Amino acid sequence: MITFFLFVGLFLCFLMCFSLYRAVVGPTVLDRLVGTNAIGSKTVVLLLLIGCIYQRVEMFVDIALAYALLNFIAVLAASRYFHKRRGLYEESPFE
Amino acid sequence: MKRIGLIVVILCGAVLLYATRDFPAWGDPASPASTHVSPHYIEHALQETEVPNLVTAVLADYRSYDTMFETLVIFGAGVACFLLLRSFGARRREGWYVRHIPTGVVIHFRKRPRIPHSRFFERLDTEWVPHDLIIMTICRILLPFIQLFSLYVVAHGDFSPGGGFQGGVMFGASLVLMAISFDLRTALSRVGERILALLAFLGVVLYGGIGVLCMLLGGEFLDYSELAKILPVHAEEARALGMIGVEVGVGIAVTAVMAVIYVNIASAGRHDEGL
Amino acid sequence: MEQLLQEIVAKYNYWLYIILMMIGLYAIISKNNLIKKLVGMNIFQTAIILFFISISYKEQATIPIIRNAHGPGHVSPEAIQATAYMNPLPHVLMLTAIVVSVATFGVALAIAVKVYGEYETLEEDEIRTRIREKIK
Amino acid sequence: MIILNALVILFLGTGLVFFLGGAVGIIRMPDFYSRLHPVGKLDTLGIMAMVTGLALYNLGHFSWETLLVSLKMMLIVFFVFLSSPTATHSIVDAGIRAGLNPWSKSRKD
Amino acid sequence: MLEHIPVLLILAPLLAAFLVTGLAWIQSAYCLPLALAGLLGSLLASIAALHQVMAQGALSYEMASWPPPVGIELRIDLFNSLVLVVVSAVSLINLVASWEFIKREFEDRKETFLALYLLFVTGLLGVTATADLFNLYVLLEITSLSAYALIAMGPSSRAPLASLHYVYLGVIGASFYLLGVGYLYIMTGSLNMGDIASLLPAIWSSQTVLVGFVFCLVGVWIKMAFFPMHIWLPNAYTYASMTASRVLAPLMTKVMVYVMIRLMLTVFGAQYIFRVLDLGPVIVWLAVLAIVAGAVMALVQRNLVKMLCYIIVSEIGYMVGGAWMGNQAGMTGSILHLINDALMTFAVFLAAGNFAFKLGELRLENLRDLFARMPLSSAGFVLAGMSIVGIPPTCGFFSKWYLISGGLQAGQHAYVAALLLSSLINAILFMRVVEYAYFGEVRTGHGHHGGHAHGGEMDEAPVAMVACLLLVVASLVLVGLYSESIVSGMIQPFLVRSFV
Amino acid sequence: MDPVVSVRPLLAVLVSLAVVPVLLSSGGRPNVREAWTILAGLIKFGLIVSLVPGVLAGREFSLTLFSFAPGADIALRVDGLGLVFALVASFLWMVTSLYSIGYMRGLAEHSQTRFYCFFAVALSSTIGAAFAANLLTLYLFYEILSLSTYPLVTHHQDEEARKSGRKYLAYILGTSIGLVLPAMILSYNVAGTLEFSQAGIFGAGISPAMATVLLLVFLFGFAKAAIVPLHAWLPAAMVAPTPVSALLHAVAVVKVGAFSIVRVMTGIFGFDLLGSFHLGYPVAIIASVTIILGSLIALSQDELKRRLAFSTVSQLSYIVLGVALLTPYGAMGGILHIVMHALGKITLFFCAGAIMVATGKKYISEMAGIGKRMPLTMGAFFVGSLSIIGLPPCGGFISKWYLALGTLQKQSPLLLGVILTSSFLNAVYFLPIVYKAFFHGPSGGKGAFSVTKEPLMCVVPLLLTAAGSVVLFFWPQLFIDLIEIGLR
Amino acid sequence: MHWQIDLFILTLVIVCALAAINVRDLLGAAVLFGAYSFLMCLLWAIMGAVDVAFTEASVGAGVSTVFFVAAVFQTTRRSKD
Repeated sequence: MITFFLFVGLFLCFLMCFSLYRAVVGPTVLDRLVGTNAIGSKTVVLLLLIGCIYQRVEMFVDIALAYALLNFIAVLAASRYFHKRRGLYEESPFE
Repeated sequence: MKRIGLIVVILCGAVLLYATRDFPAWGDPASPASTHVSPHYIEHALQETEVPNLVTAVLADYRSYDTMFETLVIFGAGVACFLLLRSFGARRREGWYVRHIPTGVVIHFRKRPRIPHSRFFERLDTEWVPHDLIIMTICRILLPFIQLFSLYVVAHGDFSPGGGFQGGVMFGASLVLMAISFDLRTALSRVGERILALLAFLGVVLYGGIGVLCMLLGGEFLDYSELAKILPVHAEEARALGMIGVEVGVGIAVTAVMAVIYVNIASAGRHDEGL
Repeated sequence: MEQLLQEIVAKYNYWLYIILMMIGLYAIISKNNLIKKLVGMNIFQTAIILFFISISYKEQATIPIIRNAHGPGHVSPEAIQATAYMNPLPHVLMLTAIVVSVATFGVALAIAVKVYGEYETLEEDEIRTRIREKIK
Repeated sequence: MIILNALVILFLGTGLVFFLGGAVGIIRMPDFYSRLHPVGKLDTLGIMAMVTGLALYNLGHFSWETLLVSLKMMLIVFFVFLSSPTATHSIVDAGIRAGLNPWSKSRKD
Repeated sequence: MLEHIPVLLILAPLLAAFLVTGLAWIQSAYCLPLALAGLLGSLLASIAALHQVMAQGALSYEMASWPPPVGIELRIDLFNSLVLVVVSAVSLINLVASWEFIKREFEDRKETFLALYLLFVTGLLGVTATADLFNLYVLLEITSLSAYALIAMGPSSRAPLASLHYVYLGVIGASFYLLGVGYLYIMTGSLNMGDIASLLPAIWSSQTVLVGFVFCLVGVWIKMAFFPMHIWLPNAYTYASMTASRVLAPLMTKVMVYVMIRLMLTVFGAQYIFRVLDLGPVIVWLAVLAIVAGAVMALVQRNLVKMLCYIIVSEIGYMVGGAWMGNQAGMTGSILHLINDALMTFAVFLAAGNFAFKLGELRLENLRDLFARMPLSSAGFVLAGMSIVGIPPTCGFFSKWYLISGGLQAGQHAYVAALLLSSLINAILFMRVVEYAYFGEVRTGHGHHGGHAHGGEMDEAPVAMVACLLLVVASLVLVGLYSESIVSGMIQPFLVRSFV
Repeated sequence: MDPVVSVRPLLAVLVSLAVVPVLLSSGGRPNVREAWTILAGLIKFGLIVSLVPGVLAGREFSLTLFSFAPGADIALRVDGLGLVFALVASFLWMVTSLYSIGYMRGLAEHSQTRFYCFFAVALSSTIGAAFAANLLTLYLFYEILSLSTYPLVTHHQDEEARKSGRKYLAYILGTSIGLVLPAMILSYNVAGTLEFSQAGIFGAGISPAMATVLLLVFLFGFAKAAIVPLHAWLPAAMVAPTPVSALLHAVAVVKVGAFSIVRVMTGIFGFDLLGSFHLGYPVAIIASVTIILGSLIALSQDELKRRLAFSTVSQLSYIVLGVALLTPYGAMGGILHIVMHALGKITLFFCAGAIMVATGKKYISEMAGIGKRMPLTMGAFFVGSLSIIGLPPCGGFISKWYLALGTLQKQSPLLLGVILTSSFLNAVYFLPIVYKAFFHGPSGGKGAFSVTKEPLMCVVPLLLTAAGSVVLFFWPQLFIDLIEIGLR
Repeated sequence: MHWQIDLFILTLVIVCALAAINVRDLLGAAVLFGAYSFLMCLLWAIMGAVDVAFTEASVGAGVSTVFFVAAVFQTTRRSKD
C-alpha cells in the first residue's frame, strides 16, 4: 500500500508539473495565479500522502488543514490587487 | 553587475561543491551530526520534559534562549515596520468617496460630507473598493475556524507539529484575511493598532517574564523546572507547562507583529483602506 | 565514473541545494529590481534551510515526534532509539532561521516601499540617475 | 481489509483522474476563464476524492484517535469546498475588473 | 544574583526595550529614563562581569541549566568582557548624547526608535556574550534587523536605499555565516564553541571544515565591511540618522571583528589557522588592500561623515591584518585596536554629530569657521582625529604600536607600510578638516584683539552632547595611557594559550 | 649617577600646559593673559633652574608616569643634556613672551589667545622632549610639538599660511609617522627596550646593515632637524609671526629635531656601536652637505627671515655633525651649539621682527641705512651675526671651537674645512646686511622709513639675548659642566 | 525510501525559483514565490521536518506572499528584469 501511495504521490508530482507550467509560462498574472492555486490544492493531498507514507498521518493532517485554510488568502490578496489597480499587461517569461 | 554576479556565483558554487565531497552521505545515520549531540535530545527529551514533540522540546526548552531571541527578531521586525512606515499625517485627498452598501453606488463629494453613521454607508479612500458579498460571507465563516485552529496549533504544539510561531502566524493570517476580505479600516476597527502593540508587548513579556520568573525562583534563566516550586506538578511537567506558556507568548507576539507588518505595508503606513 | 555517479546520487540533495543557493545569490547580486533582489534573498535563505534539513535526515527514521508517548501502551523512555528519529536540532535551528527570514523580508519590503516613495521606481539604475539628477 | 484497500485505491484513482483532467485542462484551455474551470472544479473534486480515500485508509486501524484524524481530513474537504470556489470567484472577478476579455472562437489568439 | 550576571547584562536592555514599547502608548515620558536605566544596568553588569572575570577566570552560564553541548552557554572571558563594557558604555553614552537628535528627528516615534535602539544593543551584547554558534547568528540577525531599520529612518532621502543595500549584503553575510556553521555542524554535530574546538583537531584535514571556516569568515567579513565587501557601509552610515550611525559605526563593525577573532581563536584555534591552513599571508595582503583602498577613498570624499566611514573601512583592514599576522603582538594589537577604534570612532562621530546638530549636512565646505562657533566640539574632534592618526598619548598610537610590531615580527612589511601610509592619509584628512574648521580666511582682516571672535558667535551643541564628547575624548587619552594594564592584564592572559 | 624620583620635571613640563585654561578664560583681557604667560615662564624657568644643582651633583631626577611596555614607559628623566636644552628653551620662552607682547600688539595680530595657548603647549612639549627618558616619550612630545606648532605656523590664516602649514605638517608628521615610528618599533623589537643609555640599547643583537638603515631612518625621520632633502618646510614655515619663527624655528622645534638625533645617537646607538660600525662618518658627511648647501642657499635670499631660515638649516647640522664626530670634543661642541646658536639666532629673528614692527620691511634690499634709525636693534643684530659666524666675543665661537677641536681629534681635515668654509659663508651673508644698515643711506626717496621709534617691548628682549650671547662667551662653564655630566 | 518524490520536487523547486527571479512582473514574481513556498513546504515534509513544513506552510501561504503582494500594491509591478 505504501508503494502505491508513493506512486500516487509521484503521479501527483507529475501533474504538478502541468500546473507549474501554467504558473511559469503565464501569460498573464492571473494565469499564474490559477496555476499556483492548482499547485496548492495538490500540495494538500501530497502532504497527506506523505503522512501515509511515513505512517504518521496524524502528524501531517494539521499541516494539510492549515494549508486548506490559508491557501486562498494569497489568491484573494492577489486578485484584490486587480480590483484596485487597473491594467494587466501581458508579458512572456524568460526574456 | 551581471558578470560580477556570475563570477561570484560560480566561484561560490565551486567552493561549495568542493566541500561537499567530504560530506557524509545524505541520510547516513552514522554521520557526526546524528551521533554527537542530537541523540541526547532524542533519547532524553521525553524523559526530561515530558514533551513527545522533540522539536518543540528542543526549541522551547533546550534552546529556549535562541527562541526568545527569535521572538525578539519578530518583535523587532514589527517595531521596525511601524517605525519605518507609519505616518500619522493626513494624506491630501481629492474629495470624499462614500459607498451606499445596499445599492453599491459610490458617491463622490467635493467637500467633506456629513453622513449619518449607519451600516449602509461606508467611507472609501479610492474610487472603488470591492464589496464582494461572496468573499465576505465565506471569510466570515472561515475566520473563526482559522482562529480556533490556530489556538489548537499553539496548544497542541507539544504533541504534534505546530507551536507558538505557527499558530501565531495563522492567527495573524486570519487578521490579514479579515483585512483583505473587508478592508483594512474595518479590520483595524476590530483589532486596533494599540491592541496589536499591546499584544506584541504582552507576548514578549510573557516569554521574558517566564524566564525571569525562573531566575527569581532560584534557577538559571528560562529553567522551567523551577516553576515546580509554585505549580503543583513535578519538575518534568513543569518544564512542559513552561514550554506551553512560552509558546503562548510567542504566539501572541507573532500574531500581533504579523498584523502590524501587513497593516503597515499594505497601506504604506497610512492605515486607510489599504490593499 | 561509476563512483562519481554514486557520489552524486548519495548527495544529490547537497548538490541541488547549491544550485538553488546560487540562483538566489545571482539574483541578489545581478538583478536590477530591488524587490527581485528580495526574492533572490529569500531563495538564498531557503537554500540554506534546505541544507540544514538535509543534514537532519536519516534513512529509516521517522519524524522527530515520539510515537505513543502517552496513553495506553506508551513507549518506555529507555526504548527510544536515536536512530529511529530524525535529528531534531537542525529543524529547530531552521524554524528560527525561517522566522528570521520572514522578519527580514517584512522589514526589507517596508524599506522598499519607502524607497519607492522616494524615487517612484524600484529599478536601481533609474534610481541612480534620479540621485545624480538631484545632485545636479 | 482488502475491501477497504480496494475502496481506498478506487478513491485515490478517481481523485487522480480528476486531477489529471484538471492538469490537462490547465494546459490545454485557451484562455484564463476557461482554465479556471478545471482548477476550480476538478481540483476541488480531486481533493475531495483523494482525501476521502486517505481518510478511509486511516480508519483501517480503527481507534478514537484515527477517527479523529479522519474527521480532520473531512474537515479539510469541507474547508476546501468553501475556500476553493471563493478563490476562483475572486480570480474571475479580478480578471473582469482587470479588463481581460473572454476567449471566443471567432477571435484567434 | 551575582551568578546571573552574564544573562543580566543582556536582559537589562532587553527588558527595557519591551517596557519601552509597552509604555510608549501609556506614558511616554518614562521611556527615556527606562532606556537609560536598562543600558546603565547592562553597563554595571558588564563591569561586574569584567571584575569577576579578572578575579576568578571565565564565567560560564548554562542557559536553562542544560550543560553546554546540549543547551546554550554564555561564556564571558577576559576578551569579551572587555568588549561588553565598551559596547554597553558606548551605547549608554550615545543615548545620552543623542537624545536631542532623537527628539528632533523622530518627534512622534521616539519611543519606537528607542525600543529598536535597545534591541540593537541587546543583540550586540548577546553576540558578544554567547558561546553558541547558532545563537550568535540569531543575535546577529536581531542586531542587523534593528540596524536596517535604524539606518532606513535616516533624515536623508537616500537613507532607505542605503539601508536596503545593507539588507542585501547583510543577509548574504549572515547566511554565509550560517552556512559555515552548518558545515561545521555536519562535521562535528555540535554548535557549542568549546565543544567544536575540542572536536575539530581530529578532522583538521577535512575540506568541509576548511570551507565552513571560509564561509563563516566571509560572512563575518561582509558584516564588518572588510574591503571588497565594504560597499554598503559608507552610504548606510552617512545617510542614517546621526543617532544611529553614532552607535553603528563604532560598535557594529567592531563586534564583528570580535566575532572573527573569537572564531579564529576559540573555535578553530590558532594552531589550525596559522599552522594547518597558513592562510595568513593571503589575508594580510587583503588587509593591505583594504587599508590602502579605504584610505584613498576617504581622500576623495567631500562629505565629512562619508570620509569617516571610509576611515572605518581602512581601520577594519588594520584589525583583520593584525589578527591574521600569526603572532601574539599582531593579535594583541588587533584586540587593543578593536577597543580603541570603537572609542575613537565613537568620539569622532559624536563630534560629527554635534556639528550636524547645528549645521545640517556635513560637507567639508560647510565647516568653515566651525572652531569659532563650536570650540569644544571641534577640540574634541581634533583630539579624536589625533587618536585615529595615531599621535601619542591617545590610544590609537598604542594599538598601532602593537600592530606594527606584529607586522615587523611576521615580516609583513607591506602591511606595515600600508598602515603607515593610511596613518599619513588620515593625518591629511583630519588636517584638511581642521583647515576648514579652524583656519579659514580671517574675514575681518587684521585689527581684532582677543581669541575666537571671528566667524560668528559661539553656537555650541547642547550640553549633554558636548559633555559626552568630552568624556569620550578624555577616555581616549586615559585608555591610551593605561593601555599597558589592558594589554598585560586582559589581552595577554587571554592570548597566552593560543600563542605558545 | 644616583637616580632620584622627583615630580619637579613633570611640574616643569606641566606648568605651561596648566596655564592654557587660564589663558583661554582670560581671552578678552590681554594684560591678564600676558601676565599669566610670563608668570608661567618664570615658574617654569625657576623649576628647571632648581634642578641644576642636583644634576651638577650627579643626581638624576626621574619619574615614570605610565608604563606601556617593559622598557618603553612614558617616563621623564633629567640628565645633563636634557637640562641644557631645557634651560635654554625655558629661558628663551620668557624672553619671547616679552617680545611677543611687543610684536603682536605692535602688529595688532588677530587670535592672540590662540597664539599664546599653543605657544604654551609647544613649550610644554619641548621641555617634555628635553626630559624624555626614552625614545617613546621623546616621540610623544615630538608629535605633540608638531601638532601644537601647526596653528602657530598657520596663524595668518591666508592661503600662503595654510599652504605653509600643510607643507610643515606633511614634512614633520610624514617623516615622524612614516619613518620614526616603524624604526622605533623595530628598535624595540630588536632591543626590548627604548631607554636611553650611554652604552646604547642594542648590544650585540643588531647587524651592521640594520643599524645603518635604522640610523639613517632616524636621521631623516626627525625632519625637524632639517637635514637637507627634508629642509624645505623650514623656510616655508617662516610665514608665521616672528616670535614663532624666533622661538620655534630657532629654539624649540628645530632644536628638538636636532636634540632627538643627538639622543638617538648617544642614547640608542651609543658611540661605541656607531664607532665599531663606522657609522659616524656617513652621518657627518650628510650633515656637512646640509651645512654647505644651507649656507649657499641663504646667500641668495633677499627676504631676511628666509635668509635666517636657511642659515638655521645650515647651523642645525653643526649639532649633528658634532655628535657624528663621535669624539668628546665634537659632541661637546655640537651640543653646546644648541645653546649658542639658539641665543644668536633668536637675536637675529627678534631683530627681523622688530624691523618688521617698526618699518614693515621684510627684504634685505630695503634695509639699507636702517641702522641709523634703529641702532640698538641693528647692534644686537651685529652681535647675533658674530655669534652665528663664530667670532669672539660671542658664544658661537665656543661651540665652533669645540667642533673644530673635535674634527682635529677625529683627524679629519675635510670636516674642519667644512666648518671653516661655512663660517666664512656665514660671514658673507650676514655682515653685508650690517654694513649696509649702518653705512648706506636709504636708496632713493621711497625707501624712507616711516617709523622711527623702536618698540620697547621688542628691543628689550633682543638686547637681553644679545647680551646673553656675549655672556656665554665668557662664562660657558655651567653648560660645559652639564654636557660633560650628560655625556659621561 | 522516497527519494524519488524528493528529487522530483527539488527539480520543480529549482524551476520555480528560476521562474520567480526571471519573470518580468513583480506580481507574477509574488505569485510564483507563493508556489515556490508551497513546494518547499512539501520538500520539508518529505524530509520529515514537519514543524518546519508547518511553519513554511503558514508563512508561505498565510503571510509572506501577502506581504509581497501588499508591497507590490504600494509600489509598482514593473520590473525590467
